Amino acid sequence: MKLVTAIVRPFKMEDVKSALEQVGVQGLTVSEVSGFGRQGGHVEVYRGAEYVVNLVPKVKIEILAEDEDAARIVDALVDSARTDRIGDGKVWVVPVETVVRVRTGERGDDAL
Amino acid sequence: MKLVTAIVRPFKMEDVKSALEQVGVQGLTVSEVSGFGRQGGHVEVYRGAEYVVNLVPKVKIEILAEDEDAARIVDALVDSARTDRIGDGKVWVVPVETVVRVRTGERGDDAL
Amino acid sequence: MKLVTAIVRPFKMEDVKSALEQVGVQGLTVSEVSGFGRQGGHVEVYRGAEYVVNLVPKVKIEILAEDEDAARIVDALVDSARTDRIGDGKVWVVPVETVVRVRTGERGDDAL
Amino acid sequence: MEINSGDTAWVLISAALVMLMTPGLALFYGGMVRVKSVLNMMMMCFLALGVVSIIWVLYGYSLAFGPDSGAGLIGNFDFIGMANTVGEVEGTIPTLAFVMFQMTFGIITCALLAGAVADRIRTIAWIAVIVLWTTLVYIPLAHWTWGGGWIGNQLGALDFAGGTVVEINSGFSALALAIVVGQRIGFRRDPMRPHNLPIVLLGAGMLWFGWFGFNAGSALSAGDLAATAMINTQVCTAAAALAWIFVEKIRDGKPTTLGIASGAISGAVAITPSCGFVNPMGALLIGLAAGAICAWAVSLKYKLGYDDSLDVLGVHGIGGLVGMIGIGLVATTAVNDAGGNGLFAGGGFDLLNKQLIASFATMAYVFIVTWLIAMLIDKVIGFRVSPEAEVSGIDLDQHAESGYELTDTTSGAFAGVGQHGLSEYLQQEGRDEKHEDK
Amino acid sequence: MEINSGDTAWVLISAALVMLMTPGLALFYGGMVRVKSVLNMMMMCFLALGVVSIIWVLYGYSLAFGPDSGAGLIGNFDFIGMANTVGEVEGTIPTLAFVMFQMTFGIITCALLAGAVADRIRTIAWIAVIVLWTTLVYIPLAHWTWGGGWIGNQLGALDFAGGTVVEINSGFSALALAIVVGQRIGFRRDPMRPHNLPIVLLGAGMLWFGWFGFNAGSALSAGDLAATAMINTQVCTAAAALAWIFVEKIRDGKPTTLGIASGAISGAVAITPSCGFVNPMGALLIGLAAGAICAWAVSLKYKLGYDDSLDVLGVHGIGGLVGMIGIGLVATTAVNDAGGNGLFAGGGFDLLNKQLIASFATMAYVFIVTWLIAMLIDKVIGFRVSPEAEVSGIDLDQHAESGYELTDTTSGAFAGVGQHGLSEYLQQEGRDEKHEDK
Amino acid sequence: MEINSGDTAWVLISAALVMLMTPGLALFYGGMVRVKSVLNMMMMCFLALGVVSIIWVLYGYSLAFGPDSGAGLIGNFDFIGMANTVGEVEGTIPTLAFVMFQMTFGIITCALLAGAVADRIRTIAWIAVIVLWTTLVYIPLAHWTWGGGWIGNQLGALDFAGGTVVEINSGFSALALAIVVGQRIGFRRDPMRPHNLPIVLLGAGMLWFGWFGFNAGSALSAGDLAATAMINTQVCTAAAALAWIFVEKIRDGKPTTLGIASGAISGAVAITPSCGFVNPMGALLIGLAAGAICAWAVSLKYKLGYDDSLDVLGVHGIGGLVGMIGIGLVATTAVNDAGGNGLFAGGGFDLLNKQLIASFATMAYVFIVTWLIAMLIDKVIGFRVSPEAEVSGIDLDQHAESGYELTDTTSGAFAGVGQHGLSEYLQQEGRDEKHEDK
Ligand SMILES: Nc1ncnc2c1ncn2[C@@H]1O[C@H](COP(=O)(O)OP(=O)(O)O)[C@@H](O)[C@H]1O
Ligand SMILES: Nc1ncnc2c1ncn2[C@@H]1O[C@H](COP(=O)(O)OP(=O)(O)O)[C@@H](O)[C@H]1O
Ligand SMILES: Nc1ncnc2c1ncn2[C@@H]1O[C@H](COP(=O)(O)OP(=O)(O)O)[C@@H](O)[C@H]1O
Repeated sequence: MKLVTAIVRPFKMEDVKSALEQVGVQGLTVSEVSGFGRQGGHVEVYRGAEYVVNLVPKVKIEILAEDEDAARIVDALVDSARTDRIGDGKVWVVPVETVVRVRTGERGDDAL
Repeated sequence: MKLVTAIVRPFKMEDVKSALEQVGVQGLTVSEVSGFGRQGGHVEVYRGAEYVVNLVPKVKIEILAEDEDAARIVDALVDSARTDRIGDGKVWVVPVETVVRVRTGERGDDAL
Repeated sequence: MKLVTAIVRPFKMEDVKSALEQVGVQGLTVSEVSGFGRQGGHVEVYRGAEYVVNLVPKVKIEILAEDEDAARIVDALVDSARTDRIGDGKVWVVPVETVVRVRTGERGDDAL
Repeated sequence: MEINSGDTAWVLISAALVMLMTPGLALFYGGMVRVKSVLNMMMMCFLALGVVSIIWVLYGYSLAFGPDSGAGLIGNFDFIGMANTVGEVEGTIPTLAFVMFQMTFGIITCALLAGAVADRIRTIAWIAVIVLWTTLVYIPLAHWTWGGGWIGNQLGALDFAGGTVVEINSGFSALALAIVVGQRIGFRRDPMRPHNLPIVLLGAGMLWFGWFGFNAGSALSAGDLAATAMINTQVCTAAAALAWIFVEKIRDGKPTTLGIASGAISGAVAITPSCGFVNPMGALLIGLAAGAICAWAVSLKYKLGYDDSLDVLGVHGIGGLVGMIGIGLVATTAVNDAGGNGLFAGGGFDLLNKQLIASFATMAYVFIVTWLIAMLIDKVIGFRVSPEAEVSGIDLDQHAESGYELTDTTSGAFAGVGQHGLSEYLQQEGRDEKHEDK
Repeated sequence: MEINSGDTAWVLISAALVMLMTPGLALFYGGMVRVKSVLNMMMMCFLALGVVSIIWVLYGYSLAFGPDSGAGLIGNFDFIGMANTVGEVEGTIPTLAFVMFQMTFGIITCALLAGAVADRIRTIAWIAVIVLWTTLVYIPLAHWTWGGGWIGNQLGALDFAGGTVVEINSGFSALALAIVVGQRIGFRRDPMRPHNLPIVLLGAGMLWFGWFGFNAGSALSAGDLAATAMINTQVCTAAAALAWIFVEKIRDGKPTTLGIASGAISGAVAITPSCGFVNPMGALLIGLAAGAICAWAVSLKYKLGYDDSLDVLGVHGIGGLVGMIGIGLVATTAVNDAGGNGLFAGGGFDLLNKQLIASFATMAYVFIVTWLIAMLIDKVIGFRVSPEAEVSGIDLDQHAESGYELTDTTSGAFAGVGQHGLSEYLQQEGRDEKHEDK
Repeated sequence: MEINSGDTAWVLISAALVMLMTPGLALFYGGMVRVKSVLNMMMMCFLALGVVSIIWVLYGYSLAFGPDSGAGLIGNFDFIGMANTVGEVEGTIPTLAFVMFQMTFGIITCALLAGAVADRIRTIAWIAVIVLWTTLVYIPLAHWTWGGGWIGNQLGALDFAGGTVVEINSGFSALALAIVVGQRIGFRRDPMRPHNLPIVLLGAGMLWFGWFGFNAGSALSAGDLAATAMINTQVCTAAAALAWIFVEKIRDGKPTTLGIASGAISGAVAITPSCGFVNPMGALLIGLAAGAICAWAVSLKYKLGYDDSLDVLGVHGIGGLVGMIGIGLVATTAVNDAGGNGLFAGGGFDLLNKQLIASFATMAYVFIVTWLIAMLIDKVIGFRVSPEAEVSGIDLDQHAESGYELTDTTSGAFAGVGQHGLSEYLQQEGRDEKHEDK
């Protein structure tokens, strides 16, 4: 089992979701995060003082996947989230030892 | 060392917390996430237009644990978070190489 | 590749960020979490009823790093986030199998 | 008498101010509940605003202020549907201005009850409460005190702007309601902290502002009595705000913003019956008493186990009592010939007795009748939403809405237009357009 | 005539109330948009407040209320720059009180248009809309109906407080604007849920409150007519609020808070032209009709494809029509000698015809002229922000601000003072100090 | 003289409007601070509302408006505890109406100071500021200008509604306070962005609304002068709002909502002394100047290093100066016989000189006395909360509350009722019930 994690631009979620559905992903967990990286932040102005906010809103997607599906999911994520501009984000894969579905207690691939 | 992660229903937190305390968990980290899965979302209505919101509020719990405790923690999580209805969530375990307690610099099991 | 995760006090972020920049970290992802542990929570009062809120606001930092950099990053995190008072947080390291930069599709160390 | 334009301007703006108190209350109460039920609380207030207005012009004003139909208990049907009111004069103002002013009192009093049943009752049951309670409790009481009924005319108890009709009434009606409806799930276990204190304070500010119309407007003229009522309102409200946080500082260690807001309301409540009968120093005393006593009273519910969620009894019931009794103590005819002298002003126990009789009669009547109404509604309609709905939030269950949507990141991707009615069509359209967009 | 202090007090406070409607609208609309564009929406309202005020004293009042310059179409320049107004009297109030009162009408009407173009237009284009539209649409219309122009004087249609000038005008102008500006990205695909419903309800409460000044203030005196207008406003608003959620309950299964707020506004809109000509039962009927019809009208945009984002047409345009036609049906001279008798009051079709003519003339004029203005602005300045800016949020793009910063955890670490102007200096300073701090 | 009901209605409602400014300010300021200190800011405003009200009726009114006790510096004790005021008449209104109206000025002026010390001072120290500063600074100043003291009577400088007493006073007192209290931790390093701009704009709207009572109410009658003051207030506020964002557009590239709100306030400030002495075109000029100058003035603090956190000096101090000087330039007796002619109205330098003298005297007096008071309080009580408390949030430290609880997900599980007092009992109860629930 693998845990595929992606950090992507919020406004690409629509595309990412469609792409994931096409490679058979049926569940995932989303959270709001802030990214810091090459992509510059934005500028805000308050009473004449200008501030650079270097954190960029990003969405983190976590998907538990069977070993053999992980690669396809990574590809789907990378393809669908890409805009070719700095700040598109990262995708990474971590090995998972156990997965349990709480409702049934099923383990491993059945838990997905 | 293991990192046990659970996605559970917010309103089960009370039970989950008690169950974890009973198996000796003394610390954990909680975050708010949104889940997408078999469980349907809810419907909202605005000026006659109806929307389905497919993201369901969930709570993510992360617990660093010694290798030998992980299984018991997983069981406690699964038992206490279960409602037998779709949407109860997932629990998974990932191997961890190093853990450090910031305050003391202690590593490994001592860091918990 | 490694994923270094740290849970730290929000108000130490300034120092943590500087320390990370000094060991060459160029990107990271931040999220808001709540911690439960030895550190007590705070008390709130509403119309004479007193409540203990046991969750403490913390910041979670995730950094993808090359294998050889991970240790240095961990040290930088631990040093900079320390206040020597209970509640300073944890740092842990998890092995990562694949990392992809979405923008370019680069993998592994090039993706950072 | 002839219409006086200054008096009319004052009563009209006062009516507008009192109307604004109900949206103010919606914020005051709405901010105090948990985030998952803020809309339901505000809805209850706005429903009172809607339904009571209609009741009032249809038959409420007539029954409350129409000529007494006999025993000093209720008015008659002379003004039904606003008959015989258009173009008429009441004192120095148009009758319709008076009707409007009094209407707003009925609205806010009813809306106050919502605080006792926060987070847990079905909207349809709440509408039933509005209709039955306004008809059977509020309207008779308004008649008793101001409409020519027994409290005002026979007994001669003093109540300038609604210590009985509004405050004691809402407080003890709320108690009956809270008892019948039962506790929120998690009462005394979960914190249930206010979800938005800045809007609580805003609501308190709006109530404070509106209360000038409530109290000083009750003079029904723009002269000395209105000015006296107004400054008394300010002084008493301020004193009670400070007294409440002083108690907090002593008891809990810290003064809270919820405390200063609650204290202010308790003071405005206590000066409501008394503002036209006492001088500013009297108002100061009443305020100190009201703030301190109400700060203590709000914890009773935990001891006694009724879940008067936002303390309608503790603030309005008890505060109203303080004000009614305060008249019996510090009222003085130096301020208002039509008033009386309280115990400390050398008037003996006479006035105090009357005040107590009026207060207890009100408490008894409203508690019993509201309890009966509530039992009836619970039997016939049923008050409570399902436990799941209550836990996951009444806003979604009763209104299919949620109060805030402060993150905009993923709403597009994981939401779609629904299946219902019009929406079916929209979904179709939406999909097409979506593809065009790409 | 002489100045009457009561009438003056009433008109002054009414002007203040109507001014408050624009901040109220800023909340009502601001809460309804997504979190990323709340500030832009509020900015549009505050810009109307700023720019229209200046236009009004420079030439707006003169062209609208100056002596007719001939054909009943526009006033003259007698009052340019407030010449010949200081110290003058209009009826029983100072002329400047009248100027001020009328100014606030121009402001809110213009601000209403912002609802049609939420989330997507450049601030500079909006300022152009304010200037051109106020000059070429609002001012002539105000003259036609109230300033001695053809609708008020020749035709003799009735419009007490702005059914044509304010409501139909804003509704149909909004439609033209929405058509030219085009749909928001994601229209009919994304939910675009209101981001903060409590402030929507607060805004609705403020509008309701302000509307008493709008309608009852239009009597320009504090007497019977003002009282009648006020209670009618209350009854109609309340009835429409209930009618709207009744439709929702039937159609969608649940009454919503956005619905009760929207319904209230639709009722206040419908009673605007009629409040001085009908009795409270007439107001009740108009309210029920307005709430039900507008609840249905707001879904038209999805069918027809124009993105009148916050339903200015559905609520103000249609609600205004209901009110104008309602006069033709239920108006009665029993309430106001200067009014007329509608169809149901035995007046035949005469009044109804006039009302229809005034309404359609308004619809046609404002739609066409606003469409031309909008096309011009789109050509010369360009309405839309870039798609990226629209998606990531117009607040940042147009104002370099974001509405809320509710978490304080990391803002210090990942933000710094900028590179621009003064800031360069600050950064320098900041860095130094930062090192000192450690 | 006799009481005039129209004038009384106007002054009473004006007093209510000015009272509302303080809750409005609580939002305006509360939205501008960081989320962790919103409640403390609102608390400071509400404390001013509470404490100053009590001071005013006890001795404040007497010292400010009682017969001069000699040198034109302070009143006497004739009206102590509201003695000799009940039932009396002042001009054409009841004395208590005047007392009430003036009280609200003292409240808001004091509350303004809170902006200078945001996020960092102990509540007990703030209460000391309220008491000492009101007594030693505000009350004498009110006497000097309006209560028969030297500025109003001997010097003959013009100040219609408080350019010296309210605006210059609060601005320069704030400066002294900010200097003594010292900078917030992170000043010039962290952004400290406003946490809730919609409530800042709401607060600005409420202030704008209330300012009509402040300025036009200061006419103390409902006639021509009130109308003039009101339209001038509107025009100047609007012009300054636009001028401020124009400066922003040029300097920073974007107009901001905080800017338009701040500009509006700066305009309202500048027209405060001048509204009864200039015509609308004069008001327009003053507004343009005030908006532009204050937009520039607010950045001074970064250069000079005092942390006047929310720019009380930059907006009120400087705006007040603009208004006072503006009188010396554009005032005209065409508007008000009791006024004067400024430089541009052919009056020469005479009036301008008086205005400058009054302004500088005020600046000097209030800065010095406030500085002394602040030093005293810092020595005896101590201003600052601990650095940890400041960093983690003053709301929790001083009030044991947090502003918002917008997620309801885990509050039940990780929170429990506390150990203190009553709570011990609750916990017991709570636990039992919790087990029952399962
Ligand atoms: N080393 C890292 N570890 C964790 N997250 C990272 C790392 N580097 C970048 N990120 C995340 O990826 C996002 C995009 O990175 P950025 O450097 O801005 O652009 P790009 O990936 O296109 O080069 C960042 O906002 C951050 O959330
Ligand atoms: N493949 C997955 N990867 C990550 N999280 C998942 C995955 N599938 C489900 N989840 C999480 O688990 C929650 C429950 O899943 P769901 O399919 O609704 O019910 P159940 O687990 O009972 O079958 C989801 O809301 C989501 O947060
Ligand atoms: N076993 C654990 N698993 C995950 N996170 C933990 C664990 N223990 C502690 N934490 C996190 O670390 C934070 C600090 O822990 P705490 O026990 O309060 O202090 P310390 O680490 O200094 O002993 C907690 O608030 C929580 O976020």
